[in-house]
Amino acid sequence: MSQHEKEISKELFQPANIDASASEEISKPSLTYWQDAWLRVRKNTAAIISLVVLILLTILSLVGPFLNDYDYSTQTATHANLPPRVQGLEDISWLPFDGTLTKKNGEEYNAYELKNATEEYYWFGTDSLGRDIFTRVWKGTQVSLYIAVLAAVIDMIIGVAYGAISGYFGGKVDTVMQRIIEILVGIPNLVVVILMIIVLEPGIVSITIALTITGWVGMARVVRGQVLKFKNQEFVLASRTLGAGHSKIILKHLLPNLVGVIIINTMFTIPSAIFFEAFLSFIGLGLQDPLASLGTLIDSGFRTLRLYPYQMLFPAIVISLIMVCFNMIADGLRDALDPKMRD
Amino acid sequence: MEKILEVKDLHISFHTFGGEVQAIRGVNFDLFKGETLAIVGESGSGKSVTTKSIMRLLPESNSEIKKGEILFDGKDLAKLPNKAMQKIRGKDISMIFQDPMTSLNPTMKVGKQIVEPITKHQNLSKSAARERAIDLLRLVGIPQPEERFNQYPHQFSGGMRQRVVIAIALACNPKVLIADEPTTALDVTIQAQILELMKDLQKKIDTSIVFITHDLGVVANVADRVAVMYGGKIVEIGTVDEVFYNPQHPYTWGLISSMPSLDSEDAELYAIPGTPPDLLNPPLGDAFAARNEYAMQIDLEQQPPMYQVSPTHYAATWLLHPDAPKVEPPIAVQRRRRQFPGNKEGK
Amino acid sequence: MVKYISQRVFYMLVTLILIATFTFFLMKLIPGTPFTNAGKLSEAQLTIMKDKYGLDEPVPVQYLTYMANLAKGDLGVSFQFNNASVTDILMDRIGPSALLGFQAMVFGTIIGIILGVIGALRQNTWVDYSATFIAVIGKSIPSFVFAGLLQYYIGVQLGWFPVAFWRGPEYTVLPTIALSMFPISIAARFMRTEMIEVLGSDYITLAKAKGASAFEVAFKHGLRNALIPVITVLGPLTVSLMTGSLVIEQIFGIPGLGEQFVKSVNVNDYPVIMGTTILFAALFIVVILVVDLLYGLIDPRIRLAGGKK
Amino acid sequence: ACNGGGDTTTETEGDKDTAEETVAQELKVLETSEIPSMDSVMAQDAASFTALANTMEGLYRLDQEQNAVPGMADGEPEVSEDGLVYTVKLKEAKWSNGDPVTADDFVFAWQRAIDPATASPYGPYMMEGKIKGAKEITAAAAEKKEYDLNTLGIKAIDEKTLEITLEKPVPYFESLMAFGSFYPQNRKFVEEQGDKYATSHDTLLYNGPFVMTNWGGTTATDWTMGKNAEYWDAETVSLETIQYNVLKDPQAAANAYETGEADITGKLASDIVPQYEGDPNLVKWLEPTIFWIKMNQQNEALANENIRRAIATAFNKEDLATSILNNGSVPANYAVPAGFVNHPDTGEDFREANGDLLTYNVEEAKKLWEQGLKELGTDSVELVYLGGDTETSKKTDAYIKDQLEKNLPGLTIDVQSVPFSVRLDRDVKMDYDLQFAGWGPDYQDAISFSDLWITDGGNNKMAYSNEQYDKLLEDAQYTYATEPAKRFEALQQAEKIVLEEDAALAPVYQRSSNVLVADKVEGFTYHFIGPEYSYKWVKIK
Amino acid sequence: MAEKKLLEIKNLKQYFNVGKPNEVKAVDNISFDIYKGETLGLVGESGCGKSTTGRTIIRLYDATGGEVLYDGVNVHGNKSKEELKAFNRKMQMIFQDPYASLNPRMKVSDVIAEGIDIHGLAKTKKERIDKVYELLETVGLNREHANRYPHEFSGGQRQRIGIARALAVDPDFIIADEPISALDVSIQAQVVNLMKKLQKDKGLTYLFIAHDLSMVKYISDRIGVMYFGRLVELATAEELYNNPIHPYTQSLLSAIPLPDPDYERTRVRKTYDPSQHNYKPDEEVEFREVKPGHFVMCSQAEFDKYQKENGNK
Ligand SMILES: Nc1ncnc2c1ncn2[C@@H]1O[C@H](COP(=O)(O)OP(=O)(O)OP(=O)(O)O)[C@@H](O)[C@H]1O
Ligand SMILES: Nc1ncnc2c1ncn2[C@@H]1O[C@H](COP(=O)(O)OP(=O)(O)OP(=O)(O)O)[C@@H](O)[C@H]1O
Ligand SMILES: [Mg+2]
Ligand SMILES: [Mg+2]
Repeated sequence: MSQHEKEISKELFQPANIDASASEEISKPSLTYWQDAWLRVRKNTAAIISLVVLILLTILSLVGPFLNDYDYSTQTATHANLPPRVQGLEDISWLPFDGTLTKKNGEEYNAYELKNATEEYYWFGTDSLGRDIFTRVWKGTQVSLYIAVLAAVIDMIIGVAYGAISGYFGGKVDTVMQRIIEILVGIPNLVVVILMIIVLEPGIVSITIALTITGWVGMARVVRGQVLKFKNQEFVLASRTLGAGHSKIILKHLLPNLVGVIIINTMFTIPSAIFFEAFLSFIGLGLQDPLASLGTLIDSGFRTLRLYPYQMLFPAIVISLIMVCFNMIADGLRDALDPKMRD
Repeated sequence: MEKILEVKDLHISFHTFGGEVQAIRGVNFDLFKGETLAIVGESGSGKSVTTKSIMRLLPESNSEIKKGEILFDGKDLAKLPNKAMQKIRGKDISMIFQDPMTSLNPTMKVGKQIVEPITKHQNLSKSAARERAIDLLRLVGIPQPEERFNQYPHQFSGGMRQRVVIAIALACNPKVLIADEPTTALDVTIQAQILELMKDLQKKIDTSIVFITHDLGVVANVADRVAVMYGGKIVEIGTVDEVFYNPQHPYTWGLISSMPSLDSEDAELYAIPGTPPDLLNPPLGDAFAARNEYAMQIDLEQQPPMYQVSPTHYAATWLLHPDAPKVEPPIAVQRRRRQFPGNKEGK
Repeated sequence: MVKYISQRVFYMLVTLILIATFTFFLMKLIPGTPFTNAGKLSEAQLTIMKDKYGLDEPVPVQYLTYMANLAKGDLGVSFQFNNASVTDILMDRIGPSALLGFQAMVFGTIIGIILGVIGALRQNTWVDYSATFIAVIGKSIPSFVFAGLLQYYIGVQLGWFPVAFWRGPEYTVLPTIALSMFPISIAARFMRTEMIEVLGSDYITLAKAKGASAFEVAFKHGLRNALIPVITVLGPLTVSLMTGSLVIEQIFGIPGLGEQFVKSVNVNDYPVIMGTTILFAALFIVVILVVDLLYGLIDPRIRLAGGKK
Repeated sequence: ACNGGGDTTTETEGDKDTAEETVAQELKVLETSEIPSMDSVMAQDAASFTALANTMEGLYRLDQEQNAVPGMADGEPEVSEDGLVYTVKLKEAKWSNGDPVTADDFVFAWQRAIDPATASPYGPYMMEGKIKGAKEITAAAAEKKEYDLNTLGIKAIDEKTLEITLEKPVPYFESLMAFGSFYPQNRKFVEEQGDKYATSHDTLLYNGPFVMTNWGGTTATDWTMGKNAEYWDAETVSLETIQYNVLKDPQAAANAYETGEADITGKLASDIVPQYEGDPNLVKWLEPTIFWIKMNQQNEALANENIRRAIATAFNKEDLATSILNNGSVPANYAVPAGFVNHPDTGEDFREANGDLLTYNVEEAKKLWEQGLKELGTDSVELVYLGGDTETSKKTDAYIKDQLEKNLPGLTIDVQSVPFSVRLDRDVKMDYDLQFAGWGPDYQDAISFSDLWITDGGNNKMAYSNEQYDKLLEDAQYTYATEPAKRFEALQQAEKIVLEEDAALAPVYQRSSNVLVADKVEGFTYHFIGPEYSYKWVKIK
Repeated sequence: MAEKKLLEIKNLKQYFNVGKPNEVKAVDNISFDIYKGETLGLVGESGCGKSTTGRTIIRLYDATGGEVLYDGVNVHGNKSKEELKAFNRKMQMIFQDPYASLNPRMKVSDVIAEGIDIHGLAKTKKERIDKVYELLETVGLNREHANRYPHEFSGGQRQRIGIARALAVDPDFIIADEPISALDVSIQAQVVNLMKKLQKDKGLTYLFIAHDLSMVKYISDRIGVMYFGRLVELATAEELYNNPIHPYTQSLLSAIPLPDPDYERTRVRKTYDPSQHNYKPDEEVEFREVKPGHFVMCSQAEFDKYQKENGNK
């Protein structure tokens, strides 16, 4: 240590005249909340991969229907129930793209030859009306993505607002609003939906209305719970002492802090909504043929699962992929948006 | 005096989104048998990280002991495998945390929580462990311990909960007790009780205590020796009298001057300006330089070494360099220096 | 406590009556008669039949009659089942549905919790990702698909369990698994989130400081605390599982409620629709109450405070 | 020759003696529905009638060839000149409790069936217009007037003789008498049981080949039948027990069959059938059930015959049946099914003479369409197509929509798939343009189909009206009531009018039934009307 | 000290869960005045009702009973929206937890400007941001901080942002609920200095709630001591520290550790047990003025005793 000392020149012991206030400066670049969140999301590989996959799926849902020579509604009765067949992949026997089917007794046969369709290449096969499943899957993806977005929007608008109001005002308001939810849940969906069939034209509008009626209940519950927790936080009290109105407190102070929970809960609503749509379509309130959604494709594919497994397989893969991606992104977002505030 | 724990040149980093946080940047200290070493310092200076690293309780996912040794019982805790470490935790070294409200499991009966380390580390029968736990409750001054044994934490007041936490920590008569701000969350009156209790127990079982706090009043009350931390380093260490009456480091000065005393007059309090250093990009020189009105050029360029002030007193500031100009410490420090026995006698 | 519960029961009754009322009028708006062959019957015969079942009265009168009978505990008789008492039908059918739902719930919760805890302990590793993946798949694919696959691969191909019917414990295995996919995924996702939260708390650090290992800490100290929020979600789910799933019951030939209810709506079997609705709603409300009381069991802080704060 | 009875001591011995019967005479059957009613008077659906047919017996019973053969009736009845009064002698038959089956049991059951207090959902429908006095009793009750059950055309002359009076001659009397609504009921037993009657296996009495040995009531999803030792023809019956299970999911039924959980599945859904293509155990038969598109002539466009004919001939039924349904169903170019009724003299099928009436012909259809549009003075027509919500119906609807829109330019079809009850309601209100519907008969006579299209008929509901048609039906029912051949030809004539002349209806296909029957089962019997299957003749190999 | 009463608190009561088994009398019948320009300290153990008192005064809770007069007007009476807004401008609050009291999703500029927006104190965007800059500088922060989010700041800086938020509406009276207890010693001084400076510059009046008694003494003119929802002693800071009368105050003072090892070695702690008063059931225990300006909660007998003791002094 003493040797070390000697090497230091005396000039260094001049006062440095530090401007103390300068140390108030924050060295980190000024990031907005969302920039910061984005930085965190970006570090989350799973979320980023999922985002890319989801974007790809969305693009595919838009361009997919134009990628081959078929369209989603053309029926070719003679080509019904053809298995998948892809140019170039058809000779690779372990891939399910060779256009062959197996009989119950284990005998394999080329369905395309049998049906005189050797010129055709239905990449994902055809359905029982001889429609091309590949284009139908992407058409269906469009619808299901729409439903996903719709469900999310309904959840966010009605569910969040309802839950926030119920939790924020508490007391009698809360009691009444919670009873209303119980009643809504208690009235059988099926009865309501059948009534709607009578009143409404089937289609996207009806789906929207049906989803609007009860789709948001879960979200309302969760948001209410969170609002109860947050409404006594000091920053809310501070706003109240400043004279802020209720709506301002809810919109500016409470909701932005619920983003994490809202995102996670939305992820639970989306798959239910997608299959609720399938159910609606099935009983005649939803999409009308030839339109399809992933939900309806799975539904009808399921019926012939044993014979033509591919009819359900492809939509099921796409829907799983979408859901896995949504969830990974949601997880990433949640982690990014809820920084442990103290670190 | 017998050294029970030696921390040598400890460096610890966290890997975070922002980059590597160099939370501990070369910490050295010894702990002697039966003494109380207080560690004071600003929030974020690395007190908790230091002590948690002794217990090896840092999150495994993003923390890393980059360098250094933690010698205990001839073993280097920094390199001990997990299994072996589990045997030491709660038995040889135990810990008390700041918030008694959150450090007890709310869904487990208090008695069970005390029994846990006993059965874990000592071959006692269930009933014997229970006896021991009740004894402990009695020892830390909880009335009707038999009844309390079967209650849940929420049925205890804050002070009583902290006593329970202490009872847990003492369950196996540890050689080292680490208390991380054990009284910060408590009222003054309860704080006083807890401090008395700890001092009392220390005498009884002769353990060594590492006591973290940022309340200098508490330090003055409990400590034999004091270590002052700043920016991931110990900047001053010495006996309680040396640090309180003859502080050397400008940060210690600032700390002492910013405390109002009950008899001080209305003069403005001294406030250390600015904010603590960002440990993501620790400064080149003295970490305190940017907030130090006594800073010199060299503070900006080189980290100061530890200068020995007395056999028990060290401080890391260039002001102790022979070439450094003599500076007048703040009034409050000057006043204290007058009280210091060493100064009264003259150097 | 007694006061709290009795107040809750009062609210429950009000809610039930409202649900019954709404359902009654909505149901009456559905076109058609409860007579399956109404298309074939002559006007005169329809008149006789409506008269016999009181369907010729104005709907509000029918409603009052129904509510009066309901107050006496009389749920009426079924049309589709040749005047069998609705109470008997429900009693007959709720058993299998409830048992199945309960088993699925227990099985699903246990598996889900294990997945969730493992995910939390091994956060952001491949273990965690796989657990998440399983959970997401369980949620994204409807349970009837699992049911179909299980029935074929496990039941027909491997022959490990009976493919269908309701004759004993081994018959419940496949439907239970199929039905539990959803609770598994819900429990796993919520458990993971909660567990991560709990694992970061002070008492967990203290438990570690006592020398406990990570798994010990997670299960002995973490589980119960993380369970509390999970229960809120799983509670209402239990009801929907226990009241039966149409498709699962059809696929496995289980004499349950779900399948029965759908049919009742389709054939306008008013008394059965009403009876089932009331049963569902009552169960739902009771379960919410039970969940609240369960909190107390799991969380001693609530137990003494006397119900919800 | 199983005589039943005997002491317990000899029973084991007896088993050894009949060592020829090495296989257990046990059958496992899948049903697609619970039994809604075991009270023959209250039954109204196939499942109930099937269970009843196997445990009960009316004056007649359907045999393996779909013929009605005497059951409780002892030989052929005596019929009055005008064909209105039937005098029937009863066999020496017993109820399962040993009571004899008497004429009064029939009187009791029939009166119960028509009694407004019973409010039977099907009895009056089956009797009205056929049994004398039935319509009047119902009408009186509906107007809250007095009525007398004894005015119903059934009388017990003595213990074993029954006199039945009809309202008009009923050429299909035997077939009618085989129907469940006309079964006898043991007066004493039923009155004793009161409300409890037919609520479980032990509140029932049987006079048929089997007895319920275990049935928990209408909601039971499994039940068993055992051989009825008291049955008059017990020696024909081989099966000792039949174990029934309800399994509504078609794929699950196939799975259960494959694992040996069932020897006979219920009717397979069309999606499942192709899996068993070529399987010898797949039993396939053409049902007398036709699906067609009803065209509501209240719609301006559909009031135009050319338009209707164009629609009826513009879709490829062949492709639909073979490629899309792919379950053995056949394209229908007719309104009375094939393989259902035969000419009373020649024995040739109803279809033989009438042949195909509205066949697929795009070219022709296009021409008619253009002409029709010209007549309407428009170049586009939009029609609401009411369809069912089952998978098969949806598939069919989608196919037809596609075909029609493709082949008939300017046509837009708005398919609305609705649940059955909604469709029924809209049918009654005639709130549709096109409706996909089906019809199955209740008795084995062409009129079961023909009288659907009488002007303002209860099932017409498409505003179809043709005087000539009405006249032919009038003739068939009254004028030629006792001249079966003329009557038959009149009905054939009527079919030509409704399809060939008026193109009032667009027939689509005649359904086929598919059932998996295990190898070991011999003598499996299905029926076209009333009950679906009989197990009286089934034997396990 | 100006003798004008700015605030009069009369028999204030705040009960929670009224009528339920878990009823809490968080504030039970307390009365005191706050003079214009002074700092009144409020101390007491955790849960004794300090925060509740502050929050009830500012109307975050509706009082169960009693009144709060601000400049002679009852804050808790029925008020129009406008009147309420006016109160909100005159009275402000600084909160204990620098982390929980700033909305993590709002920019600092928006946090500070919230009051400006609500009360329409700025006409243009420019005026608004200028005010924010001014306030930031007032509390010793930089303009650049306006666009940042709370999580980027240290505890002390956050607390200063909280102060700037309160100052934005130009209040006369500020309730500071433990504004420093969550802060580091070295940073506590920053905040306390700032508060003192602002008081001098703007003539503010403070209700300063804390349990760090040395800081309270340093900043307060007068100090009230609370115990279980009741005010047990009220006197000037000097008087209270030098001459604590109520046994609870004595025990509280004797428990404070000082940063002075020599003193600590000799400090003797007194304990307080409420039963030591031995009040008889019919004894009226009320707030009595033992010395001019020095009030103590006591019975008549105790009052006589205290007066004698203090008279003797
Ligand atoms: N898990 C972690 N991940 C990242 N950084 C961490 C983590 N734990 C601590 N740090 C960083 O390490 C540094 C030292 O923290 P430490 O908790 O030891 O401070 P402290 O002195 O105990 O402060 P306090 O008085 O607030 O308890 C801080 O800069 C902190 O941000
Ligand atoms: N909203 C509320 N509902 C029910 N009880 C409450 C509520 N707020 C406070 N209390 C209770 O009132 C009492 C006084 O609480 P208060 O927060 O005023 O204490 P305090 O003196 O500020 O304590 P601390 O020093 O811990 O902040 C406590 O017993 C508390 O539990
Ligand atoms: Mg710390
Ligand atoms: Mg407080």
